[in-house]
Amino acid sequence: MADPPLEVIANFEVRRRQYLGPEGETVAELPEFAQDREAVVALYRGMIETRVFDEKAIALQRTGRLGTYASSLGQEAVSIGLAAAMRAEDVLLPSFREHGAQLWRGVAMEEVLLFWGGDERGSDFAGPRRDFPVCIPVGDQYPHAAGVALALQREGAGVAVAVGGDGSTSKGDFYEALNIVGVWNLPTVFVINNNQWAISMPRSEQTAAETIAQKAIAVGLPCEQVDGCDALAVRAAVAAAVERARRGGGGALIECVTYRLCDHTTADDASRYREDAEVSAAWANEPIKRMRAFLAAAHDWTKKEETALREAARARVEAAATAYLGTPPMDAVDIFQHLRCAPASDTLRDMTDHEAANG
Amino acid sequence: MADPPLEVIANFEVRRRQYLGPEGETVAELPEFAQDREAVVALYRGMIETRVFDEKAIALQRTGRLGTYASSLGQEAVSIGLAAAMRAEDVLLPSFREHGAQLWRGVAMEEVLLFWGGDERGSDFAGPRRDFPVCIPVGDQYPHAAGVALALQREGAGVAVAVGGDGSTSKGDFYEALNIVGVWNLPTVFVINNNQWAISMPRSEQTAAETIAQKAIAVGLPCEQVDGCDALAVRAAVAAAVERARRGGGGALIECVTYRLCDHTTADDASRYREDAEVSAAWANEPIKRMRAFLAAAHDWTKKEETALREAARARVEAAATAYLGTPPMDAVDIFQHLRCAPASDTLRDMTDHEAANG
Amino acid sequence: MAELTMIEAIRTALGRAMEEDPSVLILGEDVGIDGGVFRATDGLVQRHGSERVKDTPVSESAIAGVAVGAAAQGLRPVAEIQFAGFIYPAIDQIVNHAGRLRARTRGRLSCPMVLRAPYGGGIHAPEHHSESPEAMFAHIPGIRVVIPSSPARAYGLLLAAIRDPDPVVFLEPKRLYRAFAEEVVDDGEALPLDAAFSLRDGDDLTIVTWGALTKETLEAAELLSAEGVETAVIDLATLKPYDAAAVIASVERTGRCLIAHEAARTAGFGAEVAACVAENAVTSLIAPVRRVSGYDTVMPLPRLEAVYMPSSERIVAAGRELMQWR
Amino acid sequence: MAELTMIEAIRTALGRAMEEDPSVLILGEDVGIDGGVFRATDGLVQRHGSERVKDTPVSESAIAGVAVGAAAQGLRPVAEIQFAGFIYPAIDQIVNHAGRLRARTRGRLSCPMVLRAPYGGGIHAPEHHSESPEAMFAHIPGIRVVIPSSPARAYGLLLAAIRDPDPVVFLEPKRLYRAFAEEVVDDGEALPLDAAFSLRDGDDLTIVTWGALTKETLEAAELLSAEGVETAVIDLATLKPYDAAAVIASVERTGRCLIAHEAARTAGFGAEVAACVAENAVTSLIAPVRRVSGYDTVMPLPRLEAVYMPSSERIVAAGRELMQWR
Ligand SMILES: Cc1ncc(C[n+]2csc(CCOP(=O)(O)OP(=O)(O)O)c2C)c(N)n1
Ligand SMILES: Cc1ncc(C[n+]2csc(CCOP(=O)(O)OP(=O)(O)O)c2C)c(N)n1
Ligand SMILES: [Mg+2]
Ligand SMILES: [Mg+2]
Repeated sequence: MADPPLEVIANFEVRRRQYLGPEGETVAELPEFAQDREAVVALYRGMIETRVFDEKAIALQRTGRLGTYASSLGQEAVSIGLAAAMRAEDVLLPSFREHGAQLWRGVAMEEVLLFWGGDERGSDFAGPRRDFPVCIPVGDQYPHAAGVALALQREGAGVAVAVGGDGSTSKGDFYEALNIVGVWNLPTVFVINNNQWAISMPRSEQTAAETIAQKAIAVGLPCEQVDGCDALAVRAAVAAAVERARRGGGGALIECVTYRLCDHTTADDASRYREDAEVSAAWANEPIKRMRAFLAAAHDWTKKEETALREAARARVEAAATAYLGTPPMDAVDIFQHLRCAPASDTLRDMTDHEAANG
Repeated sequence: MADPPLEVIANFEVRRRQYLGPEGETVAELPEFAQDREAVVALYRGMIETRVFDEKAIALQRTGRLGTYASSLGQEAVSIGLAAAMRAEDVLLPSFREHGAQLWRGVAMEEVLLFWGGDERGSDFAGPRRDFPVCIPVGDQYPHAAGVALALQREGAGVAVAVGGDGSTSKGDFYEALNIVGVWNLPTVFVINNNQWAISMPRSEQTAAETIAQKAIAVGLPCEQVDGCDALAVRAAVAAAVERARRGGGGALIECVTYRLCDHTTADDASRYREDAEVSAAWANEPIKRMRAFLAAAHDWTKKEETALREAARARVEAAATAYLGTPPMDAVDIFQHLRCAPASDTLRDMTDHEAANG
Repeated sequence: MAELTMIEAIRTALGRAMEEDPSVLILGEDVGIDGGVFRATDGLVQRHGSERVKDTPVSESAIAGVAVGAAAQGLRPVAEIQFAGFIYPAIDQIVNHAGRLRARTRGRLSCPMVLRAPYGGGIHAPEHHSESPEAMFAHIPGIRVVIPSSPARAYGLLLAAIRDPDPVVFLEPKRLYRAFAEEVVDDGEALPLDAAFSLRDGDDLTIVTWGALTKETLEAAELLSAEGVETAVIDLATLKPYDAAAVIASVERTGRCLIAHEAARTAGFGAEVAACVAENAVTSLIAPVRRVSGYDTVMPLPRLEAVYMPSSERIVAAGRELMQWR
Repeated sequence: MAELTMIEAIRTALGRAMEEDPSVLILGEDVGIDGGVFRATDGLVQRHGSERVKDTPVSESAIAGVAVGAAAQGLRPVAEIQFAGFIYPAIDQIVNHAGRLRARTRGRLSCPMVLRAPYGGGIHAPEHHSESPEAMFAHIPGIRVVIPSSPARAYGLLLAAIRDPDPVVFLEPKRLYRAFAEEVVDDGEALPLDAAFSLRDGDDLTIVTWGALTKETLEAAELLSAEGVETAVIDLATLKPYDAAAVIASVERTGRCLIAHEAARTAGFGAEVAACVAENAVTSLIAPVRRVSGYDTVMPLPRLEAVYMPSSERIVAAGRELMQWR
């Protein structure tokens, strides 16, 4: 709307962060932690473990030993980068695609498998007791994150970190939560894994906004776009936001630009709606290759170390799969546990019903 | 988040429109229609009628002859400016505070009174048959407007214009609808009457965004802030957006900055939560005084014309009130009409129940 | 000891809960300086500060969702939805999260939260301000649904709801907010969340009701009594879980069961009560079960509201009908 | 003439509706090139273009709200919610607008729209993908609720729903999508929206059910028949309005009524059917009414899903129980 020249009363910009190019080359001045070999190896290990875990999970699904599963292939840098930016006392509110972040936070691989294997015990994390379980309804985790932040703010430490996809940013709950975090100055960081697709919906049809990051402008929050295939960038961006929130600076929105190299889930067939060529091209940007190249160039990463790390990951994953497959089944009456507000009598009647029919 | 200098990848700005200052003085080059005396007098007449209507409605409410009523005192320029920018074939989706727009569109004053008097017949407009009735649930009208636009787009003409308050922009439905309008390029114009309050909630606590207009950036729509006490500015801004939408240019968001000089509704007591001084100060900006001054200065508006116009408005309003008060009551069984999907037998049983109990 | 109206009793309970438990947090639209549009939270922000009494933007879904998140991390949010007609955007968060979090995490996380909302008709309110959606909530596993019918019951039930470890939808019959006052002792005593109240004894007819309609039901019972019909009146008060035993015991004694509620009839909560009787007390029935309820129509605007709302006359007429069965 | 599965029958009905009426419009998540996650809309975008088959952003509330706006202005939107577990954000638009627009404008504007959603359990789907929320919708005035139980019924009922001048919530038992095929004649013949289907005759016991559970119910009826118990099976199919007369007539004949549904018991739609019997056929009852249903628990994840879902064994057990009454 550019008829008469109108006074400009507000100005906004969106910035982008990237340290590593697709070949691991350095394209900007690195953050300090990138000098710390152990820190970088840890990020790399996290991504490798995530990918190996993913492969195993898909294999289990294909052989009927796991339910529908959402792989994070090509998006490992988001999960690992964001989790590495958090402290133990922070709280993660994951979508269904950020297994890597859960594992980094201390959720056991068996637990993740149990959940996707259709067993509630998989959400009773032995590790991060306050972290939220996977949120299947797209976007519902965002208001929870604001509520979690309210509690953490009172306690005086801790930041809530919610993560979801590009599609999730079209939900009213995303916007309502973002707005409340803005106006209440809550320590909540929203991380968006913009993997270009929401099932069959390309990013360009999800919203006319040029970037997902700019959605923060609507609520007065700071935002940033990062190369989501660059684990250094994700970690640095989320860490800056998390630490700012911890110091009372309020929330932020970080858009991580990635690509979903896999099908939406094991129940999906992406060849119905997208070109193979697009997928092949996107492989050029994938995060693991790039980090390995960086490790080799900057930290003398050796072939031997690589082999050892991959073998260790495989061993961990196999052990977890074995533990998962060996988990004794739940008792049938378990469905009545943890339902404190059904009347005792009804629950009893239900159990009796059940036994009458089954035993 | 200003650590390392990151590349700027997107830029946005919000512009503001205003032609008339608080004393009616011209502060920018006027739009063409402002030279047309009849057009300006029409805007003025619309605002006067709205205010006189409001006063009468409140008087009726205070004397027990109308239900809870939401006055638009001080915000008449929004209602009138936006309605004047629409064509007959466009569709209005009003909130509960834009009686002026409804009246301009041809809804009868008696109908508006009937609705607020608790009679469904008030939403069966004899005039603009396709316009939506008042939307009481805050923000629910916005997705309707997108749907209306879908139908109008197919027909090849017509624009949907939805109007709501600053508070309504916090609802998920506002954002979801805005996003769909953006990505589907629908002819929908969102007009926000930012009257600084949502019942007791000041604008600054509703959202941390500096302007309401910038919320459009989240969905890639154009936006503009206008002085909502300047009917010329509202009309010009909405007309530009509506005509752009009509030409296939898609939707827009127009924020009109006003002030709610009245209580929220007749059920509210604003003195509980805001300072009298703030209200008195806001009177300096009110739209009618400013338009009268402009008319006098630019179009030789006379005292005689003023008196005649006011008297005519009062007469119209009184006649409508009389018609309203004389409207014969609905039949009790009317509650079962217009409910085509209750089974005939149930409806009959219900009616029988009713008659058994009532005589 | 004081005579309080229902709205005062609610305010008193909220105040006590905030004093006795620092994790209690109030949130909602206009709950702060305005004290809520019905003044349920009047004075609380002055006493407890805006960190504990939080005005929210107009965002019902997020109000519920924020409460879920806060409740899961140790707070006890008491959230207000301004009118029940605006509670629908919150249903997703209630069904998919509040009601499930305990079960899906095997008890690791839970949701001790209360969602309060004024509900029901009869005050000549504008469109969408008079709804009775209790049946939708009563169907949701993992939550409680509570509806008080007097100031004292509102006080005790609200305290119980706030202290309960699980989510409670607390629907307040706004027609009763200022309808009458009764003695309410602010002694912190909660009422049980699964026991019905017997408001009147009688051997001829059982009427099960809840909320504001207790008034018309008791009036109807008086009128019937004048005709020699003695009516037992049960205020269900807690709809989920509900006190089936109390309903069954009474119907076993009277042999006649009438259910009165304001919501639309089809799939209203009255159906559940009727089903309970049909399952558990059918051999005691002398007469068919009968529902007097709102019709399956849209709640009319105020002019015809009285046509929609069950009146004591309609209840009496139905009672008489049942008494024809012997 | 062809043997079609339910999902094929639905696709066929959608295709025919689009051909016969240019105002029909499909919208929802992944309904275009992907053809819907269950392929209900497969091929439609190729035939009718993306102006009539519109992929939406992930915005369930707006999907319903956009449908309301479009329906009010002459289009006939058929919107898909990807799974019933994600339908809750749409409830506000359904209750407050779709169901009310005709009544509140005295017929000036109306909402001829359909909201389709796959519902129910039994396919080992992830969390939140197996819900049965039909009772919530059946309580909403001004809308219809329809649930098909076979390919042919899905075809005829969906056509009727699309042609109906009022909003219809059309819940598709996804467990049946590919469970069996039957002959479906694509002749454009709609089925009535207020008539139950009698799936089996019998004089001893009436079982009322709908959706996927018709399968277990018919199995149970076979098993009971082997024991000498002849069961009438009624597929309710349209829950709002429902065919009370069919239920009453059958119970008057058999004297025993069992209701089977997958949703949680309390305030489920089975309660409404039980209430209908208790109100209208109580004198014919030989035995108490009995509900076999999902429990009042959260729908479990797949491992324990089978425990939750009513099985033919549970139905048989309840039937035997009722047969002990004479
Ligand atoms: C509220 C809701 N609607 C629909 C779905 C079905 N669904 C699952 S994932 C998905 C797309 C999500 O896209 P995005 O947010 O980009 O996440 P991604 O899968 O790409 O990681 C949809 C529509 C759901 N789970 N929840
Ligand atoms: C969904 C919903 N929530 C709450 C309300 C109660 N309510 C009525 S008006 C209002 C404030 C609206 O503020 P705003 O949008 O700024 O409009 P204004 O009243 O200032 O014109 C509220 C909370 C409502 N009508 N609908
Ligand atoms: Mg995505
Ligand atoms: Mg306002």
